[in-house]
Amino acid sequence: MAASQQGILDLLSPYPPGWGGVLLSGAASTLAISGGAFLIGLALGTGGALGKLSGIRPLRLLLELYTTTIRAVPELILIVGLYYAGMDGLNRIFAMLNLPAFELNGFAVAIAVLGFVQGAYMTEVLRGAILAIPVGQIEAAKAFGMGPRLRFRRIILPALLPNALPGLANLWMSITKDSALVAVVGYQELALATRLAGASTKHYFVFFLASALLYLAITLVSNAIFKAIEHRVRRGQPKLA
Amino acid sequence: EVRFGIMNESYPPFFAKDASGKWQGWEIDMMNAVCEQMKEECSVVELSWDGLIPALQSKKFDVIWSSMANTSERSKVIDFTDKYYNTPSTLIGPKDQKTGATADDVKGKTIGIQVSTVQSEYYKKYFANVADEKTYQTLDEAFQDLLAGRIDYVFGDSLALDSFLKSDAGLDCCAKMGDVADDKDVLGAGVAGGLRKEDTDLKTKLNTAIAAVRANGKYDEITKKYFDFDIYGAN
Amino acid sequence: MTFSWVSSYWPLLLTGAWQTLALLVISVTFGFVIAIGLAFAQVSGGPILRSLARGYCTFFRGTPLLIQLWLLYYGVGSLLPMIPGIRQSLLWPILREGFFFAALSFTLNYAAYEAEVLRGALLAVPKGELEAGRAFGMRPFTLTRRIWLPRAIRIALPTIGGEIVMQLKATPLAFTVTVMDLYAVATKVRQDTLLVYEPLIVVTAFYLIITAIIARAFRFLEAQVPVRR
Amino acid sequence: MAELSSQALRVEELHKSFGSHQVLKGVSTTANQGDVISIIGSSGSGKSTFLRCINLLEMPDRGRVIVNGEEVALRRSRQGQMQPKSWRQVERIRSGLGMVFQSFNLWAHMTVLENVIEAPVHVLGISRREATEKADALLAKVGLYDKRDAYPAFLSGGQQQRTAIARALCIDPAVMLFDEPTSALDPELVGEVLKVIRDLADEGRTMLLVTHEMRFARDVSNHVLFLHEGRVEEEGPPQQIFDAPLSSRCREFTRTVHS
Amino acid sequence: MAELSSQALRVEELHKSFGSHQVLKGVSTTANQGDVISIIGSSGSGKSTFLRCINLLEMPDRGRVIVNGEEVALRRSRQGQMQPKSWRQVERIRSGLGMVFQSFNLWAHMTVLENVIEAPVHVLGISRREATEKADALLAKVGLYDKRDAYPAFLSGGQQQRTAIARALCIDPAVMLFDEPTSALDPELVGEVLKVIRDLADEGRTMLLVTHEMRFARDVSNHVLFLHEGRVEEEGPPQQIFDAPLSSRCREFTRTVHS
Ligand SMILES: Nc1ncnc2c1ncn2[C@@H]1O[C@H](COP(=O)(O)OP(=O)(O)OP(=O)(O)O)[C@@H](O)[C@H]1O
Ligand SMILES: Nc1ncnc2c1ncn2[C@@H]1O[C@H](COP(=O)(O)OP(=O)(O)OP(=O)(O)O)[C@@H](O)[C@H]1O
Ligand SMILES: [Mg+2]
Ligand SMILES: [Mg+2]
Repeated sequence: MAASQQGILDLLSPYPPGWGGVLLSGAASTLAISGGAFLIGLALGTGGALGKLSGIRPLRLLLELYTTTIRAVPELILIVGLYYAGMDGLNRIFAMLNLPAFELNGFAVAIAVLGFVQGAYMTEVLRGAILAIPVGQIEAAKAFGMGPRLRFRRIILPALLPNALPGLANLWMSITKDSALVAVVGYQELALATRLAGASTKHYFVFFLASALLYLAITLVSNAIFKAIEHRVRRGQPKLA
Repeated sequence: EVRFGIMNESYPPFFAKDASGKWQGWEIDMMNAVCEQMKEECSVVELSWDGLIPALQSKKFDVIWSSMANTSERSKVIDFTDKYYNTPSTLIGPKDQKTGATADDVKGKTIGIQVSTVQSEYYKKYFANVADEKTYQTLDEAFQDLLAGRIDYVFGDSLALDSFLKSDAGLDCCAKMGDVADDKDVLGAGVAGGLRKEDTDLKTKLNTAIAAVRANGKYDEITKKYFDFDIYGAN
Repeated sequence: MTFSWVSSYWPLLLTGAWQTLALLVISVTFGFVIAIGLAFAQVSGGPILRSLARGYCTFFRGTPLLIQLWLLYYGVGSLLPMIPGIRQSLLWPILREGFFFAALSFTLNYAAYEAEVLRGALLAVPKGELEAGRAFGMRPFTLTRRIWLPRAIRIALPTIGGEIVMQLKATPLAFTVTVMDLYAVATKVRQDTLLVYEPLIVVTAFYLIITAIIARAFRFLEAQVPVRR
Repeated sequence: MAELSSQALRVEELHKSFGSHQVLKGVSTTANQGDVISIIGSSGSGKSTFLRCINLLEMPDRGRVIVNGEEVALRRSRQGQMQPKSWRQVERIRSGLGMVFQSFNLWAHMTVLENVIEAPVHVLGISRREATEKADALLAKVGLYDKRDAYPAFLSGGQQQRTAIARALCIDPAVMLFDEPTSALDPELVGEVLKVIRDLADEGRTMLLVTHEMRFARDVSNHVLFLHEGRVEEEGPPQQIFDAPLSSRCREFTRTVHS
Repeated sequence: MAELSSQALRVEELHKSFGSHQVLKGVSTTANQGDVISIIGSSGSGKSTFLRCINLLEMPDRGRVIVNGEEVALRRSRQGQMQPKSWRQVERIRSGLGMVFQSFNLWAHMTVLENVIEAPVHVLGISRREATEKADALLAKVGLYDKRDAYPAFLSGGQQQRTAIARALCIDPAVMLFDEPTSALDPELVGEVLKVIRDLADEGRTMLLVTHEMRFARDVSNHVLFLHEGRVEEEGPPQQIFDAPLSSRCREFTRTVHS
């Protein structure tokens, strides 16, 4: 028993040949990718939600197309398509125009694509959250001469957050797991690191458990953050039950 | 310079990444030998399996060197070098099961097979009418199900199955049921390097190098490090 | 673009599409029911119920679905045969299939995500409307069925639509437990033929249709009660 | 009623605080069948809280509530808060109390008609047909028949308030709790509501009515309660309260009616 | 104002429909500086809609709105709906119009004080210190100083309404739009609000006031508009409207005041 515990410790040691370091740096890139994609998604989603609610018909149809298609297309095909085929195509056009070929960072492309997808989901989450704000509060803001930006910052945002946070938290949770997709452009995050370690050592169980714990740690920390934000934005709300 | 594309997941003993990020294994040694022979600088690009073909086609690297078998379907899309190894296909199953690897033996049973391997083609041709297939992403998963009794056989590459049979779990439960009868059409072409169709120069260069490595004894030397038998297979 | 492979793979594609749909419908339906319980446990349950529900959501949202699936299939599932007589029982044909485990773990996972959405929506229902229900003598169950839940679901509709689409996109994981869903079929075709895009395009088309149907259905549901803007 | 008591509602020594802020410091009242009791008092004096305590939307800290001779059984929880012994009893009693909220609290996901028939159908178990007939009659009475399929968000303030009144009337309650039921209504409609209340009183129903319109209180009620600083400062028939109040605070408050 | 016009607000021929329901069928009015105009009419007659059209919360279908000599520039979109030419202009004009909503519409995530200083600080750019001082004075005036840190959900109806009034006053608007600002207030507070409105009128501010309290309308205003079926059925000084109305409909409506 002691020997096998020793074995597990060795396996998880942060220094090679232990895999702890690999897992940790995998977790770090998972966080970096997810964070980037989440922020891009937030920006796109906010714009998308406001656009959909703006009542401008062409814009609304365009965004409808965005949310339907982008959510439907598998992320893999988006990343592979954009990074390889898209860039290939561009470079060919550049070559015809006698321009130098360019090289995009695959990592950046993957983050951008994941962010783009997150944006589509967030558009719907935020649209729902805005619709749940009592319309009178927005009218009051208009009546006092607040412009759209001020209105958004001071009234709509604080009022939509309580409604949107659970959906946003869900998206964050799933992006931390979807980030595994960056492997197709050659980057290694937590999920891939786990599989590598498992395949090399055949100690699948140990590593899956270890990475589940790492994911859980990420979750617990983000849960605490989301909860703190929610507590803050729900100030002024009476208890329901 | 020649850039080799390798799948970024481990497939020991052919290629595996250790915790410090270094690649090693039979196929890596073979790659180095071939490079030495060609007197070329070599580098490794690692990608997920999904990314290999598009990356090859958009020139992120030049050769797929990742235990990819040359099948007729695949060679419609990319070109292959001459094979550099090929191993028989084997059935394994629980010890108490009757040995044998013909269609009669597997009648009414369930066979676990890794997705898109030559064995899956073989199954289609010889076993599909008599036995059920379960498809796995990796053989390790198939072994788990064999242990759990959810399938009766695992059908795969003999090397990988051997190493399972030698493990603790494998020793307890299972045994080799036998190699299947060879069929060059589905099993024969062997593992080779994948190339863009237009890179014919590189193809000749690699083929020459592979032949030379085999001829000068380097091939056997590398093989001996990992296996106690020849893996080149029949000519 | 070559699609000649479709002629030899179409039976597989069909069963794949069927499996995908079955997984989606099962997990969303049952998951939603569980989610309602979980959400109410968090919003109006006692301290024990509340922390149980919260723990459930944290675990299932916090760990990758893949790992949950593996734990169920290779962990729990491989212990099953040790129960004496189970191999002879009528359930064995179901229990030995990956589909059962995939459907089960998808349901549990979806429930956790959906519960979180519903929790937020339940809290967004104006207090006065609940009080009105109570003042008219509604039992907690009636209040929930007639006022609280319908109101909350309406608030959450756009988000729920998104969660279902996400669930659709998660079905390919079932392949890791040998379920040949549509995506798995496409993967197989890709690896067989080394065609990069074409098989995925077929999947995409299918997903697009499903997503469009979901979006349509939700737009219809949303339009049932007009909102003033 | 079995015990033939004519006491429709009795409240004894009701106390209620929010945090350290004592809102009710022992309020009692008794309403016989057919009584219309108006509750007046300045804004923030606890009128709404008083009504809400009666049907236990707010849990009183102390005191007794007896509806139709049946006392609402309360007990003190371990944390020292009051709780009903049986929620079933509370629900049963509530279904005999019609309430019109100060802020209407219409159900936003239901049309006017659906709002009105909701409680009859789903609490009292009346058939949908019957409930709809009754609701239509009530809506016609308050002048909202043509708005029956509109959602509350698209109604004017007074239309919302009338919907709330119709909703409360549709359950045929023995006791009605009105929290400023005419605040958003024009004088003509106030007159209509006055008539409705008188009719109800003649039918033997009991009403508690919070209002700021002194003239209305005087016209409609046979008993007036003046709440001040958490206590009943003065009570009596409207003639007394409005024409010859005993307490100086009450005199000051009701003076405006004559100016 | 540069052009020294004494016309603070002019509305010409305002039309507004919701779907097929024509609510306003051409309503005009002119308010000079210091005018207090009361708008009366039955529930659902379009009083709130009229106020909301003035600051373009509802887009009128037809008509002109001129605030302090500046016309709100409107154009017709391709779909045939009216739109402001410049939202900037609309926002600027709105920030000079204080509005008290019929349903208060307080911002739920802000305390009473924060509600009141929100517009002064973030729209007018007044320093937070200064705004708070002013807000405190106003809150004290409406008797809410001790509730300044409470959130709206925990206020009584009248307290919410007073917060809404303080919020509107705090931006020192040239024109005030009050939608039933006293509906939830007790008679004493109504008297207070009356005083506030008179003071404001003396300062030269202009007020449009929707109310159901005829006595209040008579006491506070120098001009009364009676809205009926989408039109101004009768208008004039309060004496005329309440004591000698020309139209029979108006007579009927205001009769209750004397009963
Ligand atoms: N957003 C809307 N959509 C459709 N109809 C509306 C909308 N807002 C108001 N109405 C209708 O327009 C009419 C006038 O409404 P408005 O709110 O102006 O009435 P009001 O005179 O203020 O009445 P009250 O005294 O009851 O507040 C009403 O019949 C109302 O139902
Ligand atoms: N949920 C609550 N939490 C804290 N304080 C509250 C709560 N509800 C009411 N209050 C306070 O209790 C007091 C009485 O409120 P209540 O609503 O009973 O007044 P009211 O007499 O109905 O006044 P109004 O005539 O303005 O409606 C007020 O000061 C109010 O701020
Ligand atoms: Mg009140
Ligand atoms: Mg109105």
